[in-house]
Amino acid sequence: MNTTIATGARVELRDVRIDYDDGPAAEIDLVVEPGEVVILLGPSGCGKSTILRALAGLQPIAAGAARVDGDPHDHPDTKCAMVFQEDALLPWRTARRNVEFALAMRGVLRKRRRAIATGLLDQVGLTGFAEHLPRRLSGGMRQRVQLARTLAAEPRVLLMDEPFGALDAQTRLEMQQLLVSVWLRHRTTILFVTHDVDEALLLGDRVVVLTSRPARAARIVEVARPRRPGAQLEPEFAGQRQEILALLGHSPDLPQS
Amino acid sequence: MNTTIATGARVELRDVRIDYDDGPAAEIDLVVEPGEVVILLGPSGCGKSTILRALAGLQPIAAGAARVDGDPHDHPDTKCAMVFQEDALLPWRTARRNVEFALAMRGVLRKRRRAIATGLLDQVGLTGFAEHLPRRLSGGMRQRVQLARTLAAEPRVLLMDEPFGALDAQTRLEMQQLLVSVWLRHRTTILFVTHDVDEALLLGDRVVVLTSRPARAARIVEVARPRRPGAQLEPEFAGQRQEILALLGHSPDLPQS
Amino acid sequence: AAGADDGVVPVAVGYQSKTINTVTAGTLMKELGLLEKYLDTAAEETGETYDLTWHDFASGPPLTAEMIAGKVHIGSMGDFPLSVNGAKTAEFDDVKTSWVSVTGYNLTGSLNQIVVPNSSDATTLADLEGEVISTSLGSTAHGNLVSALDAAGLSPEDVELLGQDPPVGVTALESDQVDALAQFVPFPQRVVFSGGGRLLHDGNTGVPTFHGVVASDAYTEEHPEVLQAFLAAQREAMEFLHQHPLEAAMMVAEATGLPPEVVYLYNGPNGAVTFDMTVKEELVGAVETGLPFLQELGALEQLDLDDFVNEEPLRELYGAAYDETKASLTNPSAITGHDEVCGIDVADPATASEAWPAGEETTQVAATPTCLLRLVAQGGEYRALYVPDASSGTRIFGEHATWVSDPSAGENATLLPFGTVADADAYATEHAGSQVIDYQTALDSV
Amino acid sequence: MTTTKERPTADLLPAPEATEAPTTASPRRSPRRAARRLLPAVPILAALAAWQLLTQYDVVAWLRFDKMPGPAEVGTSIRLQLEAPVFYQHVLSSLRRILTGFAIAGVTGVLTGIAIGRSKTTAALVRPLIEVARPVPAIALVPIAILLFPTGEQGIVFITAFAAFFPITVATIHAMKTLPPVWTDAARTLGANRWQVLVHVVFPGAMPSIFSGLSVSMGVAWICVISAEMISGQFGVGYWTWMSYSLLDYAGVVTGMLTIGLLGFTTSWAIERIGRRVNRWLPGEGW
Amino acid sequence: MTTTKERPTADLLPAPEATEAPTTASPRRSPRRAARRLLPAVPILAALAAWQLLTQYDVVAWLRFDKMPGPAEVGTSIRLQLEAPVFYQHVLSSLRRILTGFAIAGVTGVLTGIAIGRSKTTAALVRPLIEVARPVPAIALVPIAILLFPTGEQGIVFITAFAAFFPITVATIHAMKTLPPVWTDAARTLGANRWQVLVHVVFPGAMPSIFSGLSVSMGVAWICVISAEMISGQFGVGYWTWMSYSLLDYAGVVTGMLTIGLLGFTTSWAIERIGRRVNRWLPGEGW
Ligand SMILES: Nc1ncnc2c1ncn2[C@@H]1O[C@H](COP(=O)(O)OP(=O)(O)OP(=O)(O)O)[C@@H](O)[C@H]1O
Ligand SMILES: Nc1ncnc2c1ncn2[C@@H]1O[C@H](COP(=O)(O)OP(=O)(O)OP(=O)(O)O)[C@@H](O)[C@H]1O
Ligand SMILES: [Mg+2]
Ligand SMILES: [Mg+2]
Repeated sequence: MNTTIATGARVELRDVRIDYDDGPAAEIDLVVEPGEVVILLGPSGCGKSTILRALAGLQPIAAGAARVDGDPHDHPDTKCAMVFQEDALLPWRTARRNVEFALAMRGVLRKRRRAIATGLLDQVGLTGFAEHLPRRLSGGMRQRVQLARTLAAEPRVLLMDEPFGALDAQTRLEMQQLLVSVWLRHRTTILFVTHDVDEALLLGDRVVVLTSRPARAARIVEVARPRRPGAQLEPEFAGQRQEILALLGHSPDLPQS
Repeated sequence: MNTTIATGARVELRDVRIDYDDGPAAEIDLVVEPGEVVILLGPSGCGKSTILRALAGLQPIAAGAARVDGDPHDHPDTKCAMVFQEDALLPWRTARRNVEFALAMRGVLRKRRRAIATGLLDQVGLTGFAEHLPRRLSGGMRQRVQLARTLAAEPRVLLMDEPFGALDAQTRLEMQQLLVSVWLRHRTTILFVTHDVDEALLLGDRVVVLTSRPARAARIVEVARPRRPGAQLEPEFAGQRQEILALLGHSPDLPQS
Repeated sequence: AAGADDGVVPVAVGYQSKTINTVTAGTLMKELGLLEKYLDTAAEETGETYDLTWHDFASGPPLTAEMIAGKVHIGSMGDFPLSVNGAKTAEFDDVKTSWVSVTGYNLTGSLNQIVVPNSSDATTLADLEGEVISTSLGSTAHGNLVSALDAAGLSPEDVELLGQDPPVGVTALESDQVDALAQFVPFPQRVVFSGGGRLLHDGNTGVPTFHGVVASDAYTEEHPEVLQAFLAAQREAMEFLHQHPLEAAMMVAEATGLPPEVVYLYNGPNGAVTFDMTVKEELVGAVETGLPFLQELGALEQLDLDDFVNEEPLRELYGAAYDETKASLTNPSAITGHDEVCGIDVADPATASEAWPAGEETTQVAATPTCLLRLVAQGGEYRALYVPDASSGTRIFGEHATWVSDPSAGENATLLPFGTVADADAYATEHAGSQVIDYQTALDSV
Repeated sequence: MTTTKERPTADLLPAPEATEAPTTASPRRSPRRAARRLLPAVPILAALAAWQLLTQYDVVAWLRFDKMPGPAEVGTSIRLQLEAPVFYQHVLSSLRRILTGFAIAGVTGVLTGIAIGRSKTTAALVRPLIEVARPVPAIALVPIAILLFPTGEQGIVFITAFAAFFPITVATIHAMKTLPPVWTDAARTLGANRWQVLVHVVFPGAMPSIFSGLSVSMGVAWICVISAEMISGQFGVGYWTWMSYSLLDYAGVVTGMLTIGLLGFTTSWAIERIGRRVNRWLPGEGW
Repeated sequence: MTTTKERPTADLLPAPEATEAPTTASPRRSPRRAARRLLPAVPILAALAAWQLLTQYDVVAWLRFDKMPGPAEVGTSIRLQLEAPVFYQHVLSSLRRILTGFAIAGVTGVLTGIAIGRSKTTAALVRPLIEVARPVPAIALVPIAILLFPTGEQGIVFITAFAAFFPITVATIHAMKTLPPVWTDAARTLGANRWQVLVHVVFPGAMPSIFSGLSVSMGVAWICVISAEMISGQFGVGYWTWMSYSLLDYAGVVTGMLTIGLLGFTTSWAIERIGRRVNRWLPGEGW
């Protein structure tokens, strides 16, 4: 268990290289300050998930060093929790029990777990689905259960791999707000992968735009703070948006999607 | 094999109701003309996937009738092919062999399959990944393999369940263009689930906005044609966008996400 | 069952290599190539080709099972399995068998014996009350055990019987899981010879026991020449065994892996087994005596003995000499020669003894066990000593016997060997001044 | 095959009827389902009839049915045994042995399988031993077991456990290999330690495979208990059957086999039942 | 346990070293790996040493090692047999039987398993028969096989196939249950008919389970070939071992067991090898 529960940790990636059989997948040098929200944006298959997995301690790094709060982080622990891109729910546990799993791992007393889990599921909009097995939930619902489960872990670093990818605009907005409120409360360090530039600008302190594989930081965009709804409409914001889109390879005359 | 390869079929859902153990998941009455592109938009867990599954013949319908070209469609066949929301690749086949599978099912001669499959993978931007097993591909790459595989089937009805959900803006745009070009060539009937209103307006002839579970058509929005890049910037388009967002529960002053 | 495609006649012979009193119809016949020889002769007459196969079995019942299935045509087994064979095959016309010859017999039943672990306290059968005894159910040994128990005033219910294959029983005995082992040839003496146990009962119940040969009627009717060849081969094997007992024992031991000393104990001259092919009245009587036991066991319902016994083929082989041979009950193979140590001829089979010096291809004879001990006391290595039990006459291992020193007995008979402690005790009680001693003491005392 | 449309609703729970919607679009399913209730009886009856006919007419067509006892004979034999109290004692002995041996094998097998599947060091250390011991037929151990164990009972239980151990171990190792890594990954990033991953992820995730192993293992355990009883001559159904064979009482042999079959069926059924309960989260059977 | 970091790169292919990056962040792995090469020898040597000591000092501590032959005795016995040509004939006979029986069981088992797993009608029809027949120990079939089959050879092969059939069937049924439905769903919407789904999706998807079944089944097949040889007295390693036992030649029994163990090891290894080849798409073993 963390001694300083849910206060963001400092994350350092020092000249990290991560390899697969067929060559390097990512080469990155990045420092994330405690409580900072960093967005990873990049083409499909560039290595975003790989970076998050390495940070979570799930993927060995070939060179360099990954540190969380100064300690090398080469195996998973409670410090960093991850929302996976895939369906990572335990299929034999209901939605509620999946969330309770994270609580149990954190050492929450058994009798308190149920209430917390139900509360979290309510927050992600799954009231009434607490007792459903994952296979009886839709794709978006499963994603939200995963979100609830990861929040339940109250980690110091949140690694989120396209957590809102399968959500409709409305639900996605609610989830974003939920995330922001969690962040406001705990100042968790967040590394967030998304393909949605608006989402990136809404949530991020910095947006790291990655090249295609191997992922390298093409550009790091600082986002004006404080983030708030409607900020996207401001001119500076629009400029950053165009900048990022351009970096991602959009010719300026193409529609924003 | 189809006799009239890849010409869109007429899809009818006549007062269809689809049930799960815990009650109805969708109640829908909809006719899709041959070659029409219909978008399903709706909150997470409302029943979109369920509707597509029923149309594919994978899900029994409790009431009403689902017809493709007038024939009841209660078991899967080549008429309707589906891009699944989940990872539906066969894990023991490489990307290329997954695509070849669809070709084989369509009766394409063995010697021609390889070239076609490689061509399709090139089109979805996976040049060089043809021999990768799915577990060595990123989430977005797997989605694209699925797209290539489904296109390889040359169905008369394309059922697409959030096919571009895990793609970055640039790749997504390319895939959209690919889809449009396929549609222009074959006039396939397309039912498309997405959470992206822009995508809906870009691709759809009609956008069916669904209520939350059980999914009912809250409103059907006709989209101005011909669809073309940049159309989103036109005023009529913006109006429809606002209309749909409102239907989906957005208060107008909220940011578009 | 006797299908003869393209002039090839299958000849399937079943035998029990471990059950060494069937050697003349099995191992020895096979090793000497006798059946092949006689079949070749027959082939010249009939023009048929004979395809001979040998099938080795651990006990009688599986052999009978194969005969019922029509896969074995001629087989040899102990008296109880033989009865069961006759009764069971009689239910099917195509595989019905007849009892055509005998391999060897023992008139007192001493082919079956009961051994106990060396550590056992039991001295008589009565001591086994309530104990666990391993035997092969439905075998001759089982029947023998029941008779012996009966003689000792016990019923089968007074002990706990475990039906185990002989080797399993031996292992169980060696690891103290059973208190006694009632088995047939050669297992009891094997245990004794290896020092794993001692004899409790030498099987003498007065009921004869034997091993016999059965042949499928349908088959022999179609191919009488095969049965004739078989019987001729058996007779030649028997004669070989009579004339060269030690060589025969070595041969059998070599082929089966049994210790030659044990084989020679049973199959040697004056051995427990009398090798004689004729179907003697006593043996038919023994079968009849055993029937109620088998019926009670549920092994058979009825056996028409008159129909079962078929002496015709043997008569054809022996000719006029058959009845004379049949009537004789003496062991054609006796220990003979001159006892150098005591300086007398070896004559009385009741005392004639034998020693097998290590590394020798011949044995040394002694007129009495006492003379034998004198011989041994002179020094030299011996593989085994064979002496007749002083009470029953059954041939036993001298070095594993219980000895009684009776100074009052004749000069060459002061030391008397007994298979069981009980018999030795009984003798000592009857003869005042005599003393029960072990082999080493006996040897030292001459 | 008309089951095509049922997959999504059919699950492993005992009452699939509950999933039937009141106004069903395919009313033809209900009579079918009634027929399906009776189906299991069909093959059993057919087998009985075939047996009766084959033995009655002493059919010899490559296979030879002429010496086989017919159902009537066996029926008499069964009736006889059902009245004999000693028969029940035999059955009880066998049951006691199988349950003990199976329980031992189950616990050790699952633990060994997990250890091998999860740790390369353990795998390197233990697998060779297991691979060498596995193919040694339990029956060949009878002599050794008799020598090794103080009582015959322990020997049989040992042999049973020995034989049942391997299918369970193999199935567990197999489960370890096929477990989606994302499950353990997720648990570990949530702070689960090795032990918790084992208990909460690996173990339940492996359950379907483990139960498949238990099911096979129960079959093997029966083979061994019976063989061991036959050979080592300890009271039990196997012993009883073997004695019938020694007496060439084929009707008795068949009775014994049927008894063993019934016992085995009951134990397998129990495992299947529990397995369904434990693994009811599985996508289902058939489509 | 230091294997934690290896999962993503370690796969089932024989040369895991190739995945090592040139500038590795964890240099301590290489010596460990060398040590791991030697690990498999450790338990075998330990077992040998224990055996030697236990028999040498005739230990009797609950288990009784006083009657057991020691390694030296067994070594002599093995040397003797290796020089006897007849021993190789025994081995060949057994091998021929096992391969035939196993092949028959493999084909029929997989087909039956698929049929049961995919069709409720077949399941209802066939499962009861299978469930009743499964627990009947193959060894109990020896008497019946003798009566039924024209030759003893066929009887043994039948018994072997009979016993090996069930683990394969059970594993295949299990695979059918755990197959992710989306695979078949996808294939079917691509126009695959039942047959094509079977060949292209169900069959390859079930392969990991099937191989786990084959592996167990090979063990069971050996048990049965050996038992059947022992009982029915047909030439073969089992017969040889049993004959040694009949002669109370315990060293011979152990030699026989070791031979059987080695044969079984080789066949299992072959299956494992092929299985790895076929299923190399699996996420891997351990983590
Ligand atoms: N196999 C099932 N059994 C029972 N209920 C199910 C099953 N699959 C889905 N459901 C329920 O049906 C409803 C609709 O699910 P569906 O997957 O169609 O949603 P969706 O509109 O595709 O959502 P999303 O956008 O999140 O993918 C959900 O409430 C879900 O819980
Ligand atoms: N287990 C693996 N073995 C080998 N290569 C892999 C493996 N996993 C991913 N890769 C490769 O590494 C690269 C980066 O993959 P990664 O999953 O990190 O991409 P991503 O940026 O998350 O993409 P997406 O946005 O599509 O999820 C891809 O080219 C992929 O093919
Ligand atoms: Mg990714
Ligand atoms: Mg969906």
